[in-house]
Amino acid sequence: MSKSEKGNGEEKGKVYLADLDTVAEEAKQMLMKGTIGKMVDWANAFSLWPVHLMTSCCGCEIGAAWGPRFDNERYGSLPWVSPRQTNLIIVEGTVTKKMACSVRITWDQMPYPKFAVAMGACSLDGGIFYNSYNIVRPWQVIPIDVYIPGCPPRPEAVSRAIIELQKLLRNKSIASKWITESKREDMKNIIPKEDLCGWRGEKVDLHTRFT
Amino acid sequence: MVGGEKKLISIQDSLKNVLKDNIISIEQAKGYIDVLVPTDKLVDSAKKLKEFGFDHVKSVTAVDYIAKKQFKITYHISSYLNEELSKYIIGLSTIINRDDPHLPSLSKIWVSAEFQEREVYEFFGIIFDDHPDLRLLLLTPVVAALKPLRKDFVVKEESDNIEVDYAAYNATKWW
Amino acid sequence: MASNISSGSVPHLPGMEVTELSKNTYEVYIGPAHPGSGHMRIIVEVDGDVMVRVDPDIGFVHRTMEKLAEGRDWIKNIPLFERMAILDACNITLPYVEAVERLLGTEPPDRARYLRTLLCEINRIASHLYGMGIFGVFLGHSTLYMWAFGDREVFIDLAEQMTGARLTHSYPVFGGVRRDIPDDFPENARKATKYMRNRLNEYAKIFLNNPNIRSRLENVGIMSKNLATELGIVGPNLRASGVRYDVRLNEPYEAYGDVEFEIPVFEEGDSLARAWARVEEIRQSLNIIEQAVDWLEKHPRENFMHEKFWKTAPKLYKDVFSGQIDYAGKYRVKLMPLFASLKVPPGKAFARVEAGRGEMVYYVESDGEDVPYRVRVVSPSFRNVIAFKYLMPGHRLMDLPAIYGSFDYFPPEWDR
Amino acid sequence: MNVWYLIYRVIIDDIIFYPPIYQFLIIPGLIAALIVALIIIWFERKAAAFVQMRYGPREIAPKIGGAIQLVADLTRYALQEIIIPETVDVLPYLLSPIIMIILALLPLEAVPITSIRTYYPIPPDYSLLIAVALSTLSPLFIIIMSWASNNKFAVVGGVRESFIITAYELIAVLGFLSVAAMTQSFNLVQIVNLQMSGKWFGLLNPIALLVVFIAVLMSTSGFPFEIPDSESELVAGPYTEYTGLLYGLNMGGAYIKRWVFSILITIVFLGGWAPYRPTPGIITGYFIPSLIISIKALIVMAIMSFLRSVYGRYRVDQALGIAWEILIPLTLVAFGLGLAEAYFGII
Repeated sequence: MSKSEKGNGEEKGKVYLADLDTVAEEAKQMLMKGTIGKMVDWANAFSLWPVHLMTSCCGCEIGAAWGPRFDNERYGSLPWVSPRQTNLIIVEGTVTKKMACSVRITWDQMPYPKFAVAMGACSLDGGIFYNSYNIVRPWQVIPIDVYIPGCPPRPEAVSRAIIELQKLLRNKSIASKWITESKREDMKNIIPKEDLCGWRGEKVDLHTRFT
Repeated sequence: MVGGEKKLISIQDSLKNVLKDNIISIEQAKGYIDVLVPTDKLVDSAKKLKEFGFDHVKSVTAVDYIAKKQFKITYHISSYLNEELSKYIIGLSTIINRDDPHLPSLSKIWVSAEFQEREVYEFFGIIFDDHPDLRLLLLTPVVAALKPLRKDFVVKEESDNIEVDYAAYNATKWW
Repeated sequence: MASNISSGSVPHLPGMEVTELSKNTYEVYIGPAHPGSGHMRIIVEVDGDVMVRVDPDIGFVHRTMEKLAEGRDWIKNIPLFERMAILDACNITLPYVEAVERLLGTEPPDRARYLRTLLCEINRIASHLYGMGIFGVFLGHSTLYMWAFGDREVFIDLAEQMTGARLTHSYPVFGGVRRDIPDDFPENARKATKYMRNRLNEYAKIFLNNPNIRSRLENVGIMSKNLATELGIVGPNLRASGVRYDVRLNEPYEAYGDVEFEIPVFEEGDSLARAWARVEEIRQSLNIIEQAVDWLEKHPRENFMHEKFWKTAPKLYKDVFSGQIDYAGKYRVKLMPLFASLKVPPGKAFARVEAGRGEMVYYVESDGEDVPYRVRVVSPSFRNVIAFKYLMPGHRLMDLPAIYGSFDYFPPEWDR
Repeated sequence: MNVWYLIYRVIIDDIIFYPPIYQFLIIPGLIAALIVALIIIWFERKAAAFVQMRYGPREIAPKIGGAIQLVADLTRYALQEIIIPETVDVLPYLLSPIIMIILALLPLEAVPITSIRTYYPIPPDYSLLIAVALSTLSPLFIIIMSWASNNKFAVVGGVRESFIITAYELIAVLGFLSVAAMTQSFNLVQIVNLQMSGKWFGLLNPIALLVVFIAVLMSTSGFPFEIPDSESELVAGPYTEYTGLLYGLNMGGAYIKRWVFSILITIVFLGGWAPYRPTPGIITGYFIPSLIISIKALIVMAIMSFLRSVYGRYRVDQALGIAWEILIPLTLVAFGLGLAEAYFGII
């Protein structure tokens, strides 16, 4: 009842029983404090499914990292096909200006809680292509949690990144934090999507979040 | 090697026979034979070379001679089906004006040149007339407008001390 | 956004222009973040279940190598070009090295030629296995993917013993190679070839002769000899269509004139033939590896670098090769100091080699400076991409992965 | 008689072991299906890993080989954000996964899992027919789901699904009915009783078993018929737009469908509770036979899952060709074989 008059003229004349948004928010806060928060962290730590998003040549080592010799499926991580069902992006090396838009859209299509790993020297600061005219740094496109240096990083390093992310999840409980907050603080350093996707010459509005 | 040299000379002779007075100059470069023809006779020469047996294009190369104000376009062609010709690579080149770069497209003659001509178009801004599908291939329109492979587009120089200005990165909108 | 950009002569972009579709068709965008595409996009117009127009939209991994090469020292361009296809690193950089060698007028010594051949073939096997693995997963056959990637590790290990790096070897340098093989290498190489021969039979059992996979691949994506020639297809895909063209055969480079091998040629030109062509090529590469290893074992260690560069070698190199220090393969590799200030005489050079996916072509132009004036790279994948446009229409949508995978795509290579 | 004992009896007899509830929710219903999904998905990943020279899921619980991997996955799905895209048709989009999962479980209400009369959920006279008929309902909601998603990949996946259900339904129904022709009865209890002597119909009529097995693979999009959600061209098929809990329901629905069919196969072809003869009493008459059926069905499902590591997937027109040109004649042969066996009194 309390917040039913949100001020928009369109919403006059509608009767609100309660503001579902605030109620849902409060319920979330309550849920996440106890064991459920811990469960979320635990489940996310052992179920880090990277989305199939190949941005550059480090993809070779990603293939090897989930291959038989290095087998990252041991940590419960399974490469999955569709962004809607995954919770991890691994940015494999250079992100070009043409690809940046796709990376961003894929990130937006994924449900919270979601994490990002940037792989390779190119994703740190351009690497060998630091003076190229067609690249962006991945940290300008999506917020990154773990960086893997190397050009290309060995598959062991990818496994290490998965373990580091698991540690972050278990010790700092970032998964449950993001569910309650529904957004990330470090998004403010990111190039806005209109700039990333502006070259497509179309009105890009893929803001599909329901909350 | 001596036999090879002889053969090269003989292929030069047969090229001269095929192209006759289309040739401005013919020169043995390292690894290929550079045949320079005038722009208006490019299509004619290409047709003759195709009949002679050169059936595909390996590379369409444009070089920007900014000092001379001209582009040199080279079609590196060779043969798959003719085993004798497949040992040679012919560079069919022509020189065009840098200010108004126009060139007849050869992708009707060699389909394998289609994508490569599109690529040259976007990197140099060279327009291929009669190209069936002249669109951008690799770049976004914003980057392609810079015509990046021309010599007057300069990237940041390489240096041993990489300076990273994060504030500048955040401040600039890249496109 | 688009309005304030002075786009000039740049009217439109694949996939972004408004095209009128006929009544019963729809467009499917496969990629770039799509499980069946990798780093590219294929815009497919589908009528019912049949593709009527296919438009490859590439360039998502264009890292501007040609431009960057114009601003870097000659030697520093080798690691740069390697990033095109790090899984096939030696083959990819070799034509650049050869072209520059032609300009310099330096011929590598025999040992270097054999070492390069050895690494090229190891890389070729690794690259074919990678392609086959990806092909397997496109058809839903995850076991082949895993097997191929597991067996690829064997050859990556060999390359690592040889050069010290898993993928980015930077092995061939102007006038020779970076270092010699360790002492136990021939033994390991023979073990690996023996193992791989057995495995290839198992691949045939589970994948190529599997009735399920055969029915997916037979008579799909048939590319006739003439079409393949017309489109300028390269590599195993060309030879699967019945064209007997291989740079190793037509213009032998390095040690390929001295070793014995066959070029497998298939007449069918369908996806299955392209898959078989790779398997047979792996067999031939195993033969070449064995021959090269035999040669290297028979001949004593000598300098693996052209005299001109060897003269400036660090003392450590010379000590090792005069027998004063045991060769362990563990010391830090240093490049010859001459490379740092190398200036290449003016001229134009063109070089081609047969890389894993096909013919790799470099055009190098020098104006006598310490950086190249122009380097033009045409990679095999770039010449294969045109096939999608002309080959796919008429097939069903589910044939797209079967054709696409059979060409052994690798977008970073064709985007450079 | 104390009160607690009465309440205990009521809970046990009238609630837990009340046949509709027991079969729908406990064994072989929802709870058993969840446990089975846990085991089967783990087995699927582990078996594939074994063939592929890997470990598979392990680090989550190293001592038991990562067997609780699915718990983590499900928990993550259940507590992930649910994205509802602006373009979807909200009501069908939300409801169809739930309805699908209920309808997928519904055939279990028609299947008697013991020969004791008091534990039939419904009168078993036409139970085979009813079970098969109910099993054809849930695929409709996959089509609704794909349509409501308003996504090209989903729609194409839905179209493929509809092609395939029309093909497999006929095969599955005819395949099951060939047994009815043998026994001249639709009564599942009678069918199982006839198999008590060890002459399982799977052995007497292997063609029918094979045909039904393949039809089940097709209907539940198992390899080599994983066509509606074939990932290499349609990202996740009809489920492309689903996130979180809803996607979990979808995946659960697919497994439950396969589970229900496995139970039907077990009862019809593999002797049901066959070596065991139920005697009156809750444990001996109801619990143990249901357990036997579940274990047999689990083995059937394990075989289905293992095919993933051997086969790729067929093209949609090839799968339909296999269905219409090979399997349907084969089904008729199976039907004829059943009639012939009944005529010569082999049963």
